[in-house]
Amino acid sequence: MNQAEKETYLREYSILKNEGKPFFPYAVAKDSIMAAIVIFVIMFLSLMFGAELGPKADPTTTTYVPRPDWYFFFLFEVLRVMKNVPVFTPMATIGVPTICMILLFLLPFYDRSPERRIERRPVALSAAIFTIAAMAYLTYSGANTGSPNSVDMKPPANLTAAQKQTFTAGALVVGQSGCLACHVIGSNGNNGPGPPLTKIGSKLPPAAIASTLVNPTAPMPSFKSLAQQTPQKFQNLVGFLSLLQ
Amino acid sequence: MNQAEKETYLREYSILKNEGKPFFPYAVAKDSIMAAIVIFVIMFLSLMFGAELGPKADPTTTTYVPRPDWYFFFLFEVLRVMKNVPVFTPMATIGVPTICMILLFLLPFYDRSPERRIERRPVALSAAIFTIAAMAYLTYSGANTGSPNSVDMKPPANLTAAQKQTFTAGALVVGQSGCLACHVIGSNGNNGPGPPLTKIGSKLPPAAIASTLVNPTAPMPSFKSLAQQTPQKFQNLVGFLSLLQ
Amino acid sequence: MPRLPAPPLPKVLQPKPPRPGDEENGNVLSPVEAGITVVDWLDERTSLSPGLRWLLWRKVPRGINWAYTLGSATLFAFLSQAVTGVFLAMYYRPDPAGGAYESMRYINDDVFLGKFVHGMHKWGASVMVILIFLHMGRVFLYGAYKYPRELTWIIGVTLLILTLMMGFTGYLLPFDQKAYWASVVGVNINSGGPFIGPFLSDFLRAGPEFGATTLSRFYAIHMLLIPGAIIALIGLHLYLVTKLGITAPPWIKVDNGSEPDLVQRTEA
Amino acid sequence: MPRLPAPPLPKVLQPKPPRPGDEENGNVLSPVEAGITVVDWLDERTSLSPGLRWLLWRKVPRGINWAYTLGSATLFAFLSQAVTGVFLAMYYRPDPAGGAYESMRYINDDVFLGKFVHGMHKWGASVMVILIFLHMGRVFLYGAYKYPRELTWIIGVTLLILTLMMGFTGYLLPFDQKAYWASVVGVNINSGGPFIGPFLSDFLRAGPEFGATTLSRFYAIHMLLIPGAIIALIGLHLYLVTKLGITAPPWIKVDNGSEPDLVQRTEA
Repeated sequence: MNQAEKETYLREYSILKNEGKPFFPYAVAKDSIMAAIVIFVIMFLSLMFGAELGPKADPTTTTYVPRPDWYFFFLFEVLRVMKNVPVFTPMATIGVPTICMILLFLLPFYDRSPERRIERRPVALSAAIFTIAAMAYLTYSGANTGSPNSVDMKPPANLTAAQKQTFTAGALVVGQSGCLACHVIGSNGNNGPGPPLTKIGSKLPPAAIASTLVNPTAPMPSFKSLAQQTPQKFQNLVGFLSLLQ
Repeated sequence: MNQAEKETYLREYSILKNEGKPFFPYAVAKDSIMAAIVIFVIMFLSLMFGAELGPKADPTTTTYVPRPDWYFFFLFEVLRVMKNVPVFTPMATIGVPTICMILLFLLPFYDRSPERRIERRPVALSAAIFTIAAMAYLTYSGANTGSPNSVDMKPPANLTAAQKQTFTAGALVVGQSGCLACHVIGSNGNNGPGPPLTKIGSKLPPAAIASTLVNPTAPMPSFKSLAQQTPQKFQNLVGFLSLLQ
Repeated sequence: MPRLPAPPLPKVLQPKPPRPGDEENGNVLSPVEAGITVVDWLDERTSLSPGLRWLLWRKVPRGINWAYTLGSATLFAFLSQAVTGVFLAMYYRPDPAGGAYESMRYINDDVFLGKFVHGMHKWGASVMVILIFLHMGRVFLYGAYKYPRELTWIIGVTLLILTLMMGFTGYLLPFDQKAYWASVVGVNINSGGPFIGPFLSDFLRAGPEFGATTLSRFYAIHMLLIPGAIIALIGLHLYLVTKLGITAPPWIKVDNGSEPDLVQRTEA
Repeated sequence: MPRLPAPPLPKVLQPKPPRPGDEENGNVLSPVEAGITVVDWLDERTSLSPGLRWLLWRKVPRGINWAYTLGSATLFAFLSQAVTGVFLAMYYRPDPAGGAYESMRYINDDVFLGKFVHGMHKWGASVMVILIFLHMGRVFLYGAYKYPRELTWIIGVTLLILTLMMGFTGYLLPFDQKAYWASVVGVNINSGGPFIGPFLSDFLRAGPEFGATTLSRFYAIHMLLIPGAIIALIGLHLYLVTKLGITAPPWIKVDNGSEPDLVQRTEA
């Protein structure tokens, strides 16, 4: 909008405003009715669906499928899809939502035409339809996916009881650490950019696994702080990986 | 202040204000210096005196002397003094602070003279000096008093172990329930308006004590809710009282 | 008329009651008159009347419809969340070792109307998110984010993000399985973010792992930091909405050339 | 001069850059100019400049002294309490069964600067109470509560009571012996009060006895209810102080009859 368009808008708006009704009581009445509807809908939802608590949180399980509130489904789904394309993985997680947010923030700065009628703004209209359709699709498909974090594996039968315990505990650490974002373990995780770990125990001795975890190659994060702060967890992680044969 | 006095004040004030300096930067500079002093004093106090924690709270003791923060000492002391005068007891606790607060709230409504110089307001000046002196004295003497709540009695030597336990537990309930505000037990509590309880066990059987607690005469609060919600406590209370012989 | 009313309360203490005995009820105010006196007294000190008049009797442009109530509906949903949230805070203990889940159970099972209020807070969050999206949709379709309301839009987007952060931090607090694992995953996703991602995750978890302090952290963010920011930004958003005026629907046009319209306008 | 500046950010995207190539650095703004442009842009939308000017360049009457800084010092102590309080809330667990005392121990012993911030919060409360009393003393001695500042005084007294309530509810939270017994006694004293006394006590204790929920109740009151009320009332107090002006010291008088003073005044 250039200077003339701005002044035209302000002049026309002030005429339209002068022709309007006072905020009180006309707009206030509508707002009050809407507020009553909102509170009734909330009360109705509360009475209909209540607020059931699930079982108490248990950090020692990984079988539980994480479910965010429905309005985060689309976000989870974006991340899941992005992670499956190795090129995008490094910027997958917060990168895409950050870019979307910045686009949303800057909307008034790159959409600067004076036109406000949606039927004469084809780009804006198609962007809106595309966004709504994409979010609806992502929310729907996000509602039907599994956990990006659980390692769904049973310990092999030939292990001792202590080894089985290490296996279960280590699988938990793997799940929590997000290893599956870049590695495949059995039927879990993404194939890339990291190498598959399904049989890593037969390729590397435990000491080599541990040193790789502490000093990894570039895109992989270091587990040094884990090794220093909770050595037990780190040992379980190494133990689990060396049991993958 | 009548209408003329109000208008005189407003006119003189507007002249004084016009003669003054702008808020920024003159007043802001002073305020900033004061803010820096405040934060330095707070930091200094923190570094000097720290924030020591006492032993962890233990609801099963009554030997601990309750100590509020110093700025409540005067309030505690008022209550203690008031309680020792039986006539004032019913209105002792919140009554006096409430009246003081109401007096403070309504100050601009009963002090309506236009005079603002303190040396020409003898009533206000003496009230101020009296209030400061009274609060300083009450804070000082409040800092040196014992707990209004603890029953400082040893179980008599001729009791069984179970009776001694009841005695101790019941003394705790008595302390917590504030019985000492109206009753004397041994050397504890106020003599009145309730009767002394030092030898109540030899005057009333336990059942009569229990029924008096549930259905007391007028100014005493009923312990019905205690009997219903935590019967164990109520029984300890009755047991303790019937052991006072 | 600069009528300066006497202070309302201590009538008895007034030094000179005007014309005593002259009129029978000269000193007695009817309730309505007393109300007016109190309002006058307050207004003499606060000068709030012009501000309130500006706020209430300002014009809204012609043609506004029900879609314009979505903003105030969002505000109302937020107020409902604030009230129900304070109610829940009266009972909630953010202790993972056995306080959080149990206190929510206590609210659900034992507190009078507890489950109802808990449900209102839970579903109120969804209603608020839906209302925000609908409000944003209305603003987008009407082009209401354009000059001169760019700043209002930016503050609105910030409010959207803060509301989603409320949803995220609030989701952990009941501390059931669903809440715990969703938050573990959510924080892990965060830690993969660029630049501040890892620091933000450590801040949220109060350390490199979910621990005893994590729940206090989420709770403090959920009930202190974000609500404070939201209230401040809502204030700014409303100020701008009032200052700049509510947009007219884009299809309502001023007929610049037509004489009858101009005449009509001067009549109105 | 109604110079309407271009939006600051996407310079590259502007459709028609004015006179390209005409001047070598015609498009490049110096940092100072860019700052002015941003301020202009914001001011065009918010119209905040007149308000800020009114706030900052308003006159304060002549003769004001250091005693006039006590009010803003109290405000600053409150801000310090708010910041340190949020810091403590990041770690605190209001669970009497083993969270509250332990989390305070953790803050004192393990958190970086934890004991220092805890000490600042603890001693800041005392400093704030002292400053409030000093501020009240100044207002009383100067007669500053009189017309037209009666409402400011009433709000100030309310703020004093709310601050004392903050002290009372905050005292329990570390949950050591001293805190526990002082609060038991305090709530018992409350329950002896007239009319609302027993109800207030039951509300504070979340029941007839100190129990698992009592600490949550004190915590919610300490960090949500009272701070919210304090912030709202501080806003009102400051508005009235700004609106009605800061009182002049009572010994400063206008010499009504003296000509030289009048001349001097017109000169100033």
